[in-house]
Amino acid sequence: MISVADICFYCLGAMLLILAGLTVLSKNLFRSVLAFLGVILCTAVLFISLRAEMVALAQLMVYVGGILIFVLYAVFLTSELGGKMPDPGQRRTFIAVTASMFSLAVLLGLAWQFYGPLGAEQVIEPNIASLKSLGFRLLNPGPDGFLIPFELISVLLLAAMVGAIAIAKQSAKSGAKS
Amino acid sequence: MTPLSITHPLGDWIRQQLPSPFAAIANGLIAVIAIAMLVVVTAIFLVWLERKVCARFQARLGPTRVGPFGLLQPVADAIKLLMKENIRPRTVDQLAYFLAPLLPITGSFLVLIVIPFDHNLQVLDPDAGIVYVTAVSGMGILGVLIGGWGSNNKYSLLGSMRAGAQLFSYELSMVLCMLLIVMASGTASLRNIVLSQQGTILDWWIFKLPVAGLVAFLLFIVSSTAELNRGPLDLSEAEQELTGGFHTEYTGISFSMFFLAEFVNMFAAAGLGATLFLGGFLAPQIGWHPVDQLLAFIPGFIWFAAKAYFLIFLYMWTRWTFPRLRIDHLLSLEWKFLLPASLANLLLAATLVLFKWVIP
Amino acid sequence: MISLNRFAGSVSALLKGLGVTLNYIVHPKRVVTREYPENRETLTFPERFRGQVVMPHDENNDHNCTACTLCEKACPNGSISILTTKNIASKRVLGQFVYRLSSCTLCNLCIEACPFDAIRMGHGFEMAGYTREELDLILNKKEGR
Amino acid sequence: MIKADSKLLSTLPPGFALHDTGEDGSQEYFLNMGPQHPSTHGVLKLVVKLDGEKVVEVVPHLGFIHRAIEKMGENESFVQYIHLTDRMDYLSSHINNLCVCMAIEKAMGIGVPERGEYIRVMVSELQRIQSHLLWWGSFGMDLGAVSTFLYGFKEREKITALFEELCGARLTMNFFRPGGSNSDVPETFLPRVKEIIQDLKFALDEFDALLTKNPIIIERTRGVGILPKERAISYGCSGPVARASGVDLDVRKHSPYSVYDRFEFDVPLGKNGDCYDRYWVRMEEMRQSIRILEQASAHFPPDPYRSKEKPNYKVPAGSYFASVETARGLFCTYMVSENAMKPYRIKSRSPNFSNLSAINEMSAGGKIADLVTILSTLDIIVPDIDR
Repeated sequence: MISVADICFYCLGAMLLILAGLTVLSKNLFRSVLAFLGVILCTAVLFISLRAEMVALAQLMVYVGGILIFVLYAVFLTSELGGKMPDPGQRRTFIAVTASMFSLAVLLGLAWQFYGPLGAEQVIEPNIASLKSLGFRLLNPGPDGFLIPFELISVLLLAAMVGAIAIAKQSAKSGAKS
Repeated sequence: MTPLSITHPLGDWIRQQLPSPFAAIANGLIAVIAIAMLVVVTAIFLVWLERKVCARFQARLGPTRVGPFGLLQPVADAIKLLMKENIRPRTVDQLAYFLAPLLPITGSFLVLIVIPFDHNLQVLDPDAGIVYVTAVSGMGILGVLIGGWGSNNKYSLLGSMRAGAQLFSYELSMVLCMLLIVMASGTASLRNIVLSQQGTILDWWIFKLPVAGLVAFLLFIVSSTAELNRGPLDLSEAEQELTGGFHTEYTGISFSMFFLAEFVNMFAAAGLGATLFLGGFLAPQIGWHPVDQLLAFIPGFIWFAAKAYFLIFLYMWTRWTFPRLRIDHLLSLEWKFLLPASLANLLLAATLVLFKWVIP
Repeated sequence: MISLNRFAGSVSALLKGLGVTLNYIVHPKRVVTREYPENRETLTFPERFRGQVVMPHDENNDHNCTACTLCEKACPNGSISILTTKNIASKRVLGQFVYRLSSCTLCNLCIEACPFDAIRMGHGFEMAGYTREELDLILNKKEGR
Repeated sequence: MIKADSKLLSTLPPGFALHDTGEDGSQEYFLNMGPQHPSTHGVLKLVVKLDGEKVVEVVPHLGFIHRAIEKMGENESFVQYIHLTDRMDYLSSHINNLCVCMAIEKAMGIGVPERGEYIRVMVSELQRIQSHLLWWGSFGMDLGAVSTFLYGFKEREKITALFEELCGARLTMNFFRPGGSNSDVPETFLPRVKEIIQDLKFALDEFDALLTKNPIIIERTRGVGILPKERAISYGCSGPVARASGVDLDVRKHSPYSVYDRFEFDVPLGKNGDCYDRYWVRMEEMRQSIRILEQASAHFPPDPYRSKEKPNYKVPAGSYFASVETARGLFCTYMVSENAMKPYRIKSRSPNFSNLSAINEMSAGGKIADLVTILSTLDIIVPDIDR
């Protein structure tokens, strides 16, 4: 029997697919960013329905509050209002299709490995991604934890930031000269 | 996080009466309608309050004609705004132009869902309430950005660019201030944060952490003023420079959406400040029994409103006193002063919590 | 330490500013608003208030104008036209004192020019009209004698 | 980025065309500030070339309310011209009137009785204060502190009410006449002036607490819109704008008209010529005006207030010149008469045109918010520029 939750899930999935398609296929860069916003929101709702609220919130915070705004900035500063993007070449299309097929295969493989054949009943462990458990895992130096990768990534980000500032300063200097 | 549930006698009663999925839907609907009513009523009242308070600051009377004390003035304004022709300039990006006004109001609506108005008056109490608030408040920025760009007006574009830079940077120090409370109280759920402040007034986080609490409160007020886009930090509107900034091209109902969101956001931010620092819905207790009982007799939502409106008064007071900062000063204020200060304050608070140097 | 001093100075300056505005809100007596259409009855005007030009008439509905046209000449905007007529003694007298409020700048020059105090500045100030013709006034109630 | 509108470029007058946006892909674009903009104080249009928020170039467009007042003056009698000067710099209308009267007096050899001179000085100083009060209010509002606008107007209202009692009008006074003034001051004049002085002293302290010492104001005005002394002279700036740049130019002091030589007052001078100095100079000028008012009201001479009126104002042939210091600077009247009732040519030199001309130099390189600050501290009155 199909439950209310299932109907919701399928609707959400359909919406997600349509929006993802729009993100990729829209000729207007701004429209595709908006579609991307929809994708993020739908994914967040999916996470919530999987009882992974923390992940959903993190997704919203990072993508909507951060990345999407930067993408919007980039779009605003580079594209014309109502401007259309040129058609990608055949080579690019081919590469894109191959890459997405490959990643789909990887994802399906992973899903198969963890959950077996599609449609099998899985018991979702509640609060698998609660704030507390995530916090403990992030700050756990042991093999289960992510303290060392987390710190490594922080160092990488710091290096990237310093590098960005250095580049910006250099270009400002050369700009002043010219 | 429990799925949509009202922890209120009404919610329990509905759950008894109806089978479970319908009860959940009914409860959800009630919650949504209640929040929507709250949004509308608060916005209307705040518009009136702002006009009245600002008038008194400026040695004026403010609205007096429509209704007693001009209380119906915002209703008249709203009718006027709704009746107005919704002018759409020919060169705007239609989707962006129509979508933008909806986003900020959605954001403030979503924030109000987790604010604990009283012991049993909260739509949703996620574990990660603070994270939720920061996550959904990003919607407001998006609306401003999209609207400013979609209007195809240089003033709007300048305003939205300013807004992006400003809101993005001030979110950092605001989150750090909230993080301080999370650290001190050991929970990120807004309800539990309130409950962690039980006791006398000195148990409110503003006083409980010596110095650090007060500093965090002030930093929160400053950075939330910037987040709210209110004077003296209303750079993206900046009427005198940008003739209205991102909403230059908006009229009628779509303008009023931005307008409404601004006021509801102010209420939400003030409610958040009251929750985090001023004990939320808890009655102020001074440690002397008879008075305490009297104070505790007053329902929690009234205390909550009183605290929130105190903060709103602070917002209004600064808005109608100070001149506006310049955009580069605003950003250097954040990056050179507020952010280091809130980081240092976080460190101080961590030390205090670690050695338990809190007011008992 | 200098910067700390500066910081303290800035904060105290900001607080002083806040004090000024707070002073207004806690002293309702400082409100200066007067509500106009309601207080129309009690409105007082200084004696010299320059509203629209009027021509005082006595109890017999007579006025002092002799149609000397000094005011017409004194008016910088040509707002006054004196239309004369002849009375029974075939003397030139005032027929109509046409005053175009629409172009009048209320400069007081006509009143200064008048040697007979026939016109003066009234206290009327609600001068709006729907058409320009409404503002073409005839000040005298009857012809001169 | 939105590209510069090519139609906009074509509206620029020949010779004033801004450099086109570079073909090198630079990010510069044009912004039309005005004629309907909250901080241009009237129908002034500024065509601003911006690089992001940085101002590259500013070109003011004038003429939106040109009324050919000088040409109208050729068809009016000398006395009638006085009331036209009300409508140039409407915040200094008394002082403008005074200038025309002085030119006519010079031409016809009319003397002014002492009381008349004292009335002129006191009314001029009151006018200067009310103009500066309005400026103070709008300055605060331009910088975003809206309450100051109301405070400034609240104080100004007292002086305007006094003017209403004095001459019946609040803005377009038409009060001074050759040989004195239209009428004597009412009996209530002196007590009201004393009252106003008391109120103003209190208000100025409040203003200092609100804006003068406010760190936000200091940040936004110090070092912003610097006009060096020699540039101020070469642009022909006058009044507080020039004095803030250190140009010691005040007609009241250096070629005293009326009875200004009898009063003790200082001419405040700035050092840097930035917005803060212009702000400070105006605040200080209000205090100096209060000083003058105090001295004048202490020795207010008895009647008569006006010398005997001439039967007509037929000005002998020749050219005549008079200059006064209005709230915004040097106001001069130059008239050529052919022994007639009407001037052959009458010319008013008003301070705002010259003051505005310096705006490009002052604001280039600053932010768009600085442009607003600079425009506000220039304290322009657009009808005075266009005339």
